[in-house]
Amino acid sequence: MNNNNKPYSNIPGTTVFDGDMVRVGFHLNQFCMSLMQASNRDAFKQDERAYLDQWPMTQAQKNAVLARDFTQLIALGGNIYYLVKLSSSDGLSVAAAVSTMTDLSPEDYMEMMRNGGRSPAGNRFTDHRESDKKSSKEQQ
Amino acid sequence: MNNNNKPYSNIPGTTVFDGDMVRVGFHLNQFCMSLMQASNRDAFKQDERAYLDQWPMTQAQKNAVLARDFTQLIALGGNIYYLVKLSSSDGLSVAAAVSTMTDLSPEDYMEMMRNGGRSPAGNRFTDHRESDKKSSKEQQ
Amino acid sequence: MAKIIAGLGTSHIPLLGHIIDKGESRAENWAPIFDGFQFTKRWIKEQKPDVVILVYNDHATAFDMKIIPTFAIGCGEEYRPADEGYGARPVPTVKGAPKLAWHITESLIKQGFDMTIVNEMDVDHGLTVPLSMVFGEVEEWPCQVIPLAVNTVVYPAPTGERCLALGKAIRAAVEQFPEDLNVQVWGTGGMSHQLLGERAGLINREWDLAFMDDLQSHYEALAKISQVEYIRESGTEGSEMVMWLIMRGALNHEVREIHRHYYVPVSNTALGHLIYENTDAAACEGGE
Amino acid sequence: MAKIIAGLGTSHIPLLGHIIDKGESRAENWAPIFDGFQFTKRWIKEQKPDVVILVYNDHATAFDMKIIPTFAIGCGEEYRPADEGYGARPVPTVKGAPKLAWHITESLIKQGFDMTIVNEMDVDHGLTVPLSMVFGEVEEWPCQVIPLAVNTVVYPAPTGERCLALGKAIRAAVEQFPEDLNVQVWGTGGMSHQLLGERAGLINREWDLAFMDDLQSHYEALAKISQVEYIRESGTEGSEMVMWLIMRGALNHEVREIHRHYYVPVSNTALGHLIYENTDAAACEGGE
Ligand SMILES: [Fe+3]
Ligand SMILES: [Fe+3]
Repeated sequence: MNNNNKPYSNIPGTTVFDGDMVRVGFHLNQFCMSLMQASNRDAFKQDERAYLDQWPMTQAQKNAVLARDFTQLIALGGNIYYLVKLSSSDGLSVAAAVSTMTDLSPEDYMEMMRNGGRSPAGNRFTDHRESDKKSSKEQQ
Repeated sequence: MNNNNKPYSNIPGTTVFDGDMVRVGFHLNQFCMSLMQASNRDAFKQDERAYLDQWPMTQAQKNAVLARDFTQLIALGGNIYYLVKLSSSDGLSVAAAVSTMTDLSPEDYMEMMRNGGRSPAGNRFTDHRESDKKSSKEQQ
Repeated sequence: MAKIIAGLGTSHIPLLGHIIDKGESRAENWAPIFDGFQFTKRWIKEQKPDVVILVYNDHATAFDMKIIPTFAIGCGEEYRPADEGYGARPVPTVKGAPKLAWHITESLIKQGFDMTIVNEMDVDHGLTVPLSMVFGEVEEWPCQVIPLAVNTVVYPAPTGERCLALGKAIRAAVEQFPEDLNVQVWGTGGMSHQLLGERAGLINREWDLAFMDDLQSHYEALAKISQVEYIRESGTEGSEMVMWLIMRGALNHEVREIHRHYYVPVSNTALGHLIYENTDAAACEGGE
Repeated sequence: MAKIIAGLGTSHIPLLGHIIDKGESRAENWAPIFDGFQFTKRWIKEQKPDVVILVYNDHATAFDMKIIPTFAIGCGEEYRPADEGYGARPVPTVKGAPKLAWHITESLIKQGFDMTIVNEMDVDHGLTVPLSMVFGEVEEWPCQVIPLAVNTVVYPAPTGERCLALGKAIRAAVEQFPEDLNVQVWGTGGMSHQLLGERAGLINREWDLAFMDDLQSHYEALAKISQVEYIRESGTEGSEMVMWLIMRGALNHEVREIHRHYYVPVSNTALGHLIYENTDAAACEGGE
């Protein structure tokens, strides 16, 4: 979303948590951070919408939280280390939460991991014509 | 006190707020920091001893706070930017609080400042025989 | 492209904020202090900077003993004036410049500066007093501000050489920012003062004036001054002067000093203030 | 004098902490993971380090979006295991080494590293999982720990070259500390993994193994890898590997690899672990 025209914009299926994303996601991530405290987790579970309304988040961010739509939450500035505080409070494992962002079911995702994970082949560049280029030419 | 054997140990009438002082003064300074909040200032004024007893400070630190003994507070790890939160909550100006650490009365201190401040001559080294050395030889 | 056109150095003494906030800055007894900023107030109206990178130190306000960043850069949308124990200063909220700030931060980290990124904090007199002295009493600050907080409270502060290098790196970063922005860098703090101990009240006028003289062209020599020497010569808080070196590093090697003001005392402190403009910014990029 | 004798690299995967804390680390299905640390557990009992400088990244635990230090060094007396949302790990409180930590901090700042000083924080799985994997289940951690938290959450992380240089500067600082201390530096994090997006689950075994090969002698080349290349090749979180470069920089140019372990998968992540000992520490001080 906000990773356009950056040296990492051509990495497929990947959102880099850079300054633009930090700005967009600031309050969303701070909301997630608040779930580190048991009393806040309780208040959130009691009435999710009311708890969310205490935070200056966008409507889209609030809806994505309610829907546990992690793909959307990442696009709206969520950072995975913050978002797992939301999934953990649901009792979800990190792997299960992560798998929902892929095209695989949780079971197929686990199976892929057991078989050595997702191969980098074909997953380095969005434009497959670029994929033969040596990525080692990238600068710091 | 804890500035012994340091490159600044031979500067007279001066305590450098280094790591040793930070360690000694941690809770004293955090207590001072708490006075930034009006509700804490009120609680402190209500019962100073009781408020202090909530902090894991040494008895000597607590007594020096009660006595507003700034010389002692500096020796016990207090930092001036923290300590002024204590003197401000008493309605004291920074200059008035600072003057109590010198050999001058507040009035004489102000008078000295109006006349251009304390001269560095004779105030660079504790050992006056050293004072002719060029201090510019000091390394970073 | 963004460009750093000018910079200034100034003390950030809290008493000046008190005087302004009580409406007494035009009182006759303070004239010797405030008159030295009349030129500055006219000058800044002509300069109209879009963004000021304001180098200051936090005085146990936003940061306490738990965490002490050496260099903290503000990437937030805005910053509220802090309540330092006597109520917040009645001055406008400070508007950030988050896009430029993030650009600079990314560049600085890639250039090898270990920045602490701050997205939310209150700003104390170290930042708001210089704004008041330069812009006067206004409804809104007429520019955006990027706070750059330097640790000078806990020993050791960053070295003069490191501060000068940071200034140069900031210049390089700003010049790569694609928007047309007029950017200034302000170094604040100092000049000589010591707020503690039997030696409190130390003022070294000769040292301060020599510092202001040397800052124009002999800043590389100033950058070699150790913190211990600052303390010995100009008081424990005199070592805040490293922050002026960040400003100096952000300017060209060739600068014109267009204004200077020095006065003793303000409260416990020697007040110093000067303004530099880059000479023919495009042509002479020396001093690296 | 204090001396860095050895270092190790290891992933710090939270699942490993869960397994240990549930008492299941000896279960057969986890043997391929935990067996690779049997050598390490014996080795550390012989080595008996006094202090471990433990390089890790905080995962939105001690630091939130308000403040993000690039390099934060723990100078505190102790650190509690953090509640990361499912209760604190039932492991001992981590004892700090404040005297050495302050010595190193002062030296690093004077060497031009812009450290953020931390006197109080809780430590998350990034720090406690490596302790558990190496020391096992103990009543007290058998050494003091200096936490060194590196930002790898917000882009950009410090460069590989900066991390390598920090390691070298840490070595110089430790070697000037007057007490006889056996100090180790641990680099943690990685290896390849990506926890977000359609590409989640990326593992690049070839890249990981080449990294472990090159770290011994060709670490200067590894230090040139950009964060973008880490992300492209080994996943967004694969860029945690810069923390191993801090460990590497803190050791001599000549090291012996005395142990290696690599396993896929642990949860979403490739697990990597190796141990280096300085060869003839006194004699061969190259690689600068
Ligand atoms: Fe100041
Ligand atoms: Fe990690």
